[in-house]
Amino acid sequence: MAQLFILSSISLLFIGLFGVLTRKNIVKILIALNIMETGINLLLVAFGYVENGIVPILTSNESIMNLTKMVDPVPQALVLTSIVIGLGTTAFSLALAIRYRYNHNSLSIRASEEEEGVNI
Amino acid sequence: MVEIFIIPLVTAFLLAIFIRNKKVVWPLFLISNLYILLKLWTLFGKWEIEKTIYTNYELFGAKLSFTLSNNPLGWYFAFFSAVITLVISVFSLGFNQKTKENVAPIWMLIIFSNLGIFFAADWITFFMMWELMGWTSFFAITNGRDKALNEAKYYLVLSLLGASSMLIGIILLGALTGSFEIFASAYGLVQVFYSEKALSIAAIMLLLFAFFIKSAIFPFYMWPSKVYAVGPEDYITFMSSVMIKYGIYPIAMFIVPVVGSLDLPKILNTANWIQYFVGYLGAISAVLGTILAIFQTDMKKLFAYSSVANMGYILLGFASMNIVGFEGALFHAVNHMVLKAAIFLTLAAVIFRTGESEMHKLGGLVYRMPITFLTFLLGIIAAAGIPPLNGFGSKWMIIQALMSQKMIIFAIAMIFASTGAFMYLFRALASIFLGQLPDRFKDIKEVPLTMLIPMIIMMIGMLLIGVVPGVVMKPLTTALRAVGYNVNIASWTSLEGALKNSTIDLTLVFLIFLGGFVISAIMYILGNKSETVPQEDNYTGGEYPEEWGVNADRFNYSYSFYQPFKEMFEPLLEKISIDEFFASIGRNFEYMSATVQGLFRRGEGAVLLFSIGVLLLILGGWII
Amino acid sequence: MRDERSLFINIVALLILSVIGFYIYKVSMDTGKGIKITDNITPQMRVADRFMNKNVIKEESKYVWGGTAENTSANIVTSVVVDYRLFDTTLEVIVLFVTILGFGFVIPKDKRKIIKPTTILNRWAPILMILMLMIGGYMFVNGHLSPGGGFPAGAIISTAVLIGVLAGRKTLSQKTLKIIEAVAGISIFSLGIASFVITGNFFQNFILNDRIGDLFSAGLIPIFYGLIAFKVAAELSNIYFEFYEEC
Amino acid sequence: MIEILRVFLFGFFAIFIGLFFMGIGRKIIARIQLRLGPPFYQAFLDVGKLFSRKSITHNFVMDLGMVMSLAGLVATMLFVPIAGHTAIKTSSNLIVIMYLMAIGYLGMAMAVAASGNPNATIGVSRALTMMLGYEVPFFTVMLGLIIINGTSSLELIANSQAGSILNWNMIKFPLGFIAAEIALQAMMGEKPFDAMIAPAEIASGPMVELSGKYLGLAFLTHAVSIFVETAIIVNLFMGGASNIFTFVLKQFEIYLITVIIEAVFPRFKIEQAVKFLWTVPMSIALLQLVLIVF
Amino acid sequence: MNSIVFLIVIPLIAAFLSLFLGKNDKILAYIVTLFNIIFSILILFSGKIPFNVAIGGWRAPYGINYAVTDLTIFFLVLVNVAALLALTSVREIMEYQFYSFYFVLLSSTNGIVLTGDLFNFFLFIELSTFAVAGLISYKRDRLSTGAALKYLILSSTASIFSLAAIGLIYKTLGTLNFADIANKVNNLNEASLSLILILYISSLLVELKIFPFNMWVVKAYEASKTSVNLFIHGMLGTAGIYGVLRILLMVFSKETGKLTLSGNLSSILMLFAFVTVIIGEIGALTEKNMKKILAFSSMAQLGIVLFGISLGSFDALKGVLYIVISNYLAKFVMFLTVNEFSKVSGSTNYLDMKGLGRRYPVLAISFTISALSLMGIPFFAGFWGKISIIGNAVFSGKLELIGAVLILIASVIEGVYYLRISHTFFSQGHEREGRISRVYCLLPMILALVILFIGINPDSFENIISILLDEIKSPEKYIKLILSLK
Repeated sequence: MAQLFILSSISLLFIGLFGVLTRKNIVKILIALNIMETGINLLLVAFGYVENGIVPILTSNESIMNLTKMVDPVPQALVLTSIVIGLGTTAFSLALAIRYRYNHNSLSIRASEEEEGVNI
Repeated sequence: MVEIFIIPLVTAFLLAIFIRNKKVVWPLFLISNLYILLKLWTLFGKWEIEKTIYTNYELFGAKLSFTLSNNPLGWYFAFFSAVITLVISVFSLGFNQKTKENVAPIWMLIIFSNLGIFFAADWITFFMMWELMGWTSFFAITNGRDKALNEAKYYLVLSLLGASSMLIGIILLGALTGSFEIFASAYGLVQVFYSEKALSIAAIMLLLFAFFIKSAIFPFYMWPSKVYAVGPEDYITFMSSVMIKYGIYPIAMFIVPVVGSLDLPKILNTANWIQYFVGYLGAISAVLGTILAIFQTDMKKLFAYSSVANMGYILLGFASMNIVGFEGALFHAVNHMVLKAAIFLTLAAVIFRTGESEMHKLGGLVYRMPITFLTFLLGIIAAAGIPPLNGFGSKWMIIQALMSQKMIIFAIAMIFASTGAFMYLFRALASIFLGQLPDRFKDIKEVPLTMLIPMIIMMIGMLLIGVVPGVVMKPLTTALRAVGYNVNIASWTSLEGALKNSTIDLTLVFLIFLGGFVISAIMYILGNKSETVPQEDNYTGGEYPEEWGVNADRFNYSYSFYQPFKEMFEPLLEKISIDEFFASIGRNFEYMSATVQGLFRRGEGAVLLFSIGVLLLILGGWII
Repeated sequence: MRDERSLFINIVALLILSVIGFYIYKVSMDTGKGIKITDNITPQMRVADRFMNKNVIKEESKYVWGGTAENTSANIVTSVVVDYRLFDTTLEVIVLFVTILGFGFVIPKDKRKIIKPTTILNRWAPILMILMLMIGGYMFVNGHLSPGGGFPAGAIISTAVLIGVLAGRKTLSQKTLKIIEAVAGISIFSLGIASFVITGNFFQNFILNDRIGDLFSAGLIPIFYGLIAFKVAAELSNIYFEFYEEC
Repeated sequence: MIEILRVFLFGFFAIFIGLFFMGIGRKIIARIQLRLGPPFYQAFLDVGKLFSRKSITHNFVMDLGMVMSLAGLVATMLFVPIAGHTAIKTSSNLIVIMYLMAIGYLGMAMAVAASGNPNATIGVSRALTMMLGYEVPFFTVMLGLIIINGTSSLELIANSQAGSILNWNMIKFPLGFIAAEIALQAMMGEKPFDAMIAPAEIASGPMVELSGKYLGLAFLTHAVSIFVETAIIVNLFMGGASNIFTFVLKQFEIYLITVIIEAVFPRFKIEQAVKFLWTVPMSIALLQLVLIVF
Repeated sequence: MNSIVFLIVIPLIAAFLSLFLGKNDKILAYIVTLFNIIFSILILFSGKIPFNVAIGGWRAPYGINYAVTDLTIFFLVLVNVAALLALTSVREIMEYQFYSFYFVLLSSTNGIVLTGDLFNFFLFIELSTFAVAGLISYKRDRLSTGAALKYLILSSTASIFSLAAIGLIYKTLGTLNFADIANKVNNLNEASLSLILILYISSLLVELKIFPFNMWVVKAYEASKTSVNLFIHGMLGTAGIYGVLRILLMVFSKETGKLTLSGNLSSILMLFAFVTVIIGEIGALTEKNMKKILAFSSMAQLGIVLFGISLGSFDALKGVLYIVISNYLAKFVMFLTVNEFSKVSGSTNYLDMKGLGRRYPVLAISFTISALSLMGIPFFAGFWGKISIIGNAVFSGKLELIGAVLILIASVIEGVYYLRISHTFFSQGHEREGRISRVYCLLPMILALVILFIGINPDSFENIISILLDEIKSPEKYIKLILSLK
């Protein structure tokens, strides 16, 4: 199971990275970034996964006996944080993108360079 | 010892504060220089004086310390440079009445580094002073004027490159010999030379590179012509006479003893390859400097190339690795100081009065500025190395040494250069002072007294050293003896050659010349009286054809003075255009700069480059 | 591929990705000594073991259901988030604060067209809002016992506010939101300072001797979660109001 | 006191011999060109005439320069050993001689440049260029002799050739002699190398503005220079001489060669001249030098 | 000493308060910054260094800990002083967001220096990223929006990389604590460690402005206000250098205190370093905009820093610290000077600043002194760094030698463009309207004098550096300090 998680998360990461690398539209880049973030979150959770594990929540006396079956709680805590960071990044970047659209009348990342006359 | 370093610093600070007040600045500058000279006078013979500052700063496991010591050779250079500086500072008093900018504080810093270079006992101190001199010169050359910027930049680049190479050289030296002290590292280098041959040679070459840059030796011969053409004239005088010797001093101090004590295989039984390397560069500088000087139209550029040629002579003297050549080179260093200072002072005086430095626009100034003319005349006679004046003795010694070492090509180069020197020197004389006086300079006067006095002093100096070489040779031999060379001077007036029966008595030469002069004067007096007529009377029939648009100003015939000669050398010079090479480097850098700026202006590509960085890291980590 | 540059970039990107992929494959196939990234490492070999056994301070201590432990939250993830690594969580709140602040700062304030809400939405909005607020409240109150906690709770509460905004019911002013946000934020740190004053350690849980599994257990954790929930809710609502303001 | 007397004696002797040579030279050229030619004492007459005439000057530099030019050559002359004698006991150093000679040319150039005449300036510029041309091969020849003898004293070099004619450097180093002879031709400003005077082209170049005693001084300078240059060659290659008559005879032989060449050759352009001097005599001299040193 | 947390908490509380104070934010900013400076100096002189603080009482590998060692306190003081110095360049009235971002940046840079936990470190870096992005976009014009967006996208990508590295470290070593990682890193597989390091270093290098990772730098500097430039340079830059020193030399190092990366990773780092130096200097060569010039130049200086670090010798590290302090002081002087001059001349093009040096010689001379220090000219602080780094590079190997030569060439280029600017200041210019108050000339002058003082008397700084080097030389002390705390 864990391999599957890791493989899928790595593929998500690669898809996201490819998007970030090749897209010109800022919104598409941000979407790609979000895909990457999803991938990394999945990856972190997969790192803490235990085969046939249970949730790390104590519900009764038995669950204290089953501590070894529980999945690792720390990656989940990290993921909780990284989700929020992802949210923040997305929100801020989108606001910047809106401002960018407002300033340049375009969402292409080449918009800024075209008016400065960069040619390389 | 310490006060001659503190005084310039304090003065520089004071000068910077009073920079706007010319009435304070230049006298203060003069007084400070006078003090330094007097102090240096008292230091003669006290070779044991030393001052060390210890630090906790560790380099290669040893704590650094900075030592200044009154070493004899350094004293020799420092003293004569102080004399010249004093004379120039008297000149500056009058010269700077009109100028807007003020170079004095920076100049004082350079004087500080000047003393530091000559008195440094370890490489780190030497390097610090060397670098100080580099960047301060930049500001002194530009002196706040935009037209001087490009030339000053050129100088700065060379100077920083030299300092960089010197830094690596010093580090190599320190690591090889375990000491940064100049003498200790020289001994150490001789010890380790055979076991660490490649590194030792690299260290010597790197140091030489720096010294050659400062002394405008062949591949770097361009900067004097560029810099002297634009710098403030009084400062340029200092630069051309004193600062260009900075490369000479360490060569005499370090390279010559080290190479001299090495037992390297000789080529054709004459000299080892380092000698030939140094000598060829010197010979090329001498010849190339001469040829280029012949073609200049700007008088400051002309004498800049003349300096290059003279540096070539000095280097040839070192290359001979012969005690006479060595002495001759050191003697020539001081001679060149004196005569170049004299010449540049007259040029400064001319520019002061006319504001013109293109020679073909001048002419006939002898009728308005006779003392300046006389100084210039003596200066060029000295520069040409003609006997009764001071350039001769040292040149003669160098040629003697080269001949005794059978370095035939160098000797021929030297003769070529000094014969060529007649060409350019006479050209300068004829174009600036002789010929016709242009109409617009009809009303100019001789320069004021403050500027005349230094010139007269320089005249006396040149004649004195020329007739009584002991004035310089005595201190030089004393200094060299103190360092450990077995040299002596027979009398105040004679010079010892390297060949058999070749002692010459310069006073006698002077007297013989005087005899010849008397004979000649008798013949002159015997002749009938002569009548003075205006110049134009003879060949123009007394009038200018105005309707052809020709007037006295347009009648000056010294623009392409050596046109046939130039045509002979043009193809050769085009082929070895070092200037073009440097310029193309500069253009390439500018192109690269635009590319990099474009890269950073782009909107996209940031993440791409990031990924490429990751890729490189991966590839780096992969190749285990 | 509209232009050559894009084609080039695509090829380069593919190249980079394939090299990275191959590198990861190679590393995972590595047979060298030491711990490898593919090794099967259980939580017991990590610091998480102590978190799950709740014996970070005293190694031998054992705990039982309904008893007390050094950290009495039944949800171990919550105990990691809000107790063991509480500082991370507060920083995360600050991240949200900064980004929302930046959001409000850079977004251009131009006029937008208002679409009048339908009657259905207008009517049903309060009911939905109350339901959502209840769910949100439940989530952060039970954050130490069951999945959930401050962040989801805040998100849900802010959704309630969003519905209010959509329905044209301006329930809160932006100023109020700001105050809530700041007060919640400051309170988190005030609690930290209080614990510093009381116990000498920053962010130390100074309410002890609770029983595991109780609603009122886990000391400061529910309080922190509540504050976080309010703060997150206020911040997220701020985004909606950024748009709403311009109507 | 006796030294001063010797100086005067030597000086005037040189002037006399030089003028004498000049006169004979003109006669010989005339004969070669199938003319009658002036009498051999014509040079003395010319000088006398010039000094007695009123002359024109433009300024003091001209006066100074002309005096300096004669002074320089006379001073040079005083260093050259004549049949083993010098005016004053010195080491008669070759390099001192070469450099002292330059002061004469410098004085002359200064004087004529001060006149402001373009022709004179062109002449001077050519003269200086020519100087660069001949000094280099001449010095190369000298260098060989200096190195083989280990001294730069002209006297010692002359003494080392004492004895039979086979000891003469002329015989021992024929290539060097040829090179020096060609350089001498240029040094004297004789025919193939007289671009600086070129009467038809630049109106006698440097001499164009000279008149009266100035021209007379120039004549004397030329005379002394002929004397000095031939004397140097005699000392270098023909072993000096034991008495003064033989010495002058040897000098005359050298001068004769020069004059004969002068009589039959046309004129080089200045750059041709320099190129020629730097190729033919220079390579001969270098070859000689290589043979000597290695 | 648990109160060390206040260095982070007080600015954060101030960030919340700044929402309401309006124009009084400036006073609050000064109060908080002064508090941070005084507090860090008090800690410096408390005599309790080194010590370790466990947040919430959870001991080291389990909770989050803040460790205060000599290295930490040195950078702590640098960061906080930088904050104060940068604040002095804020003259006009700013919107409250500016101050909120500033407070967050202050707290996060303090946190970067203090923290002993990898994930906490990551969070602080993220926090500073957002704060800086906000500050860059403060002008909200075309340029600044693009710059902020570029920076944000780049650093988000980098943060994903570093998060992956953190995940891998947790998966393999089971811990996030610096000391614990340093303790266990020798157990790690070679290949796995290099994967982790590649992922982590690439994100660190973004903050360190190393070449292929630094596309954000120039635009960000150009687009933002001078005070923001100073924040980025003095606070974020300094903290970033600390991070690199700590993580590369003391956490992921297999040998004591040396940069021992597997394979040719350190060679590649060195390659990056000197390519950065060259790129930075060449980029600045023909540039006219002062801010861009300074951006390129600080890039190059950080390249030298990385070069020194990657040499793996303590002598070179000493040089690095000299370079750090010289760059730190010099860039302040330069930015402040440019700030004043650009206000008078009305543009940041240095050609428009002609002749200002004659009217305000103190500023222009200070600028020149800093430029010379950056070039590594003797008598200025940078020289001691340069000679140490070059001296160690010459004998380390071929690549190092090439790097040393390139760095020297780069410093020549630096000399050309900096002294050209200085010359422009001193050349003849026309009269202008604006005036600069003498008070504003004071700060650059003092900083320039400090540069001069260190340059002339390296002893003054050498003692501090030897203490710092001692700490870097023995990371086991750090490990012991943190892990043995109950």
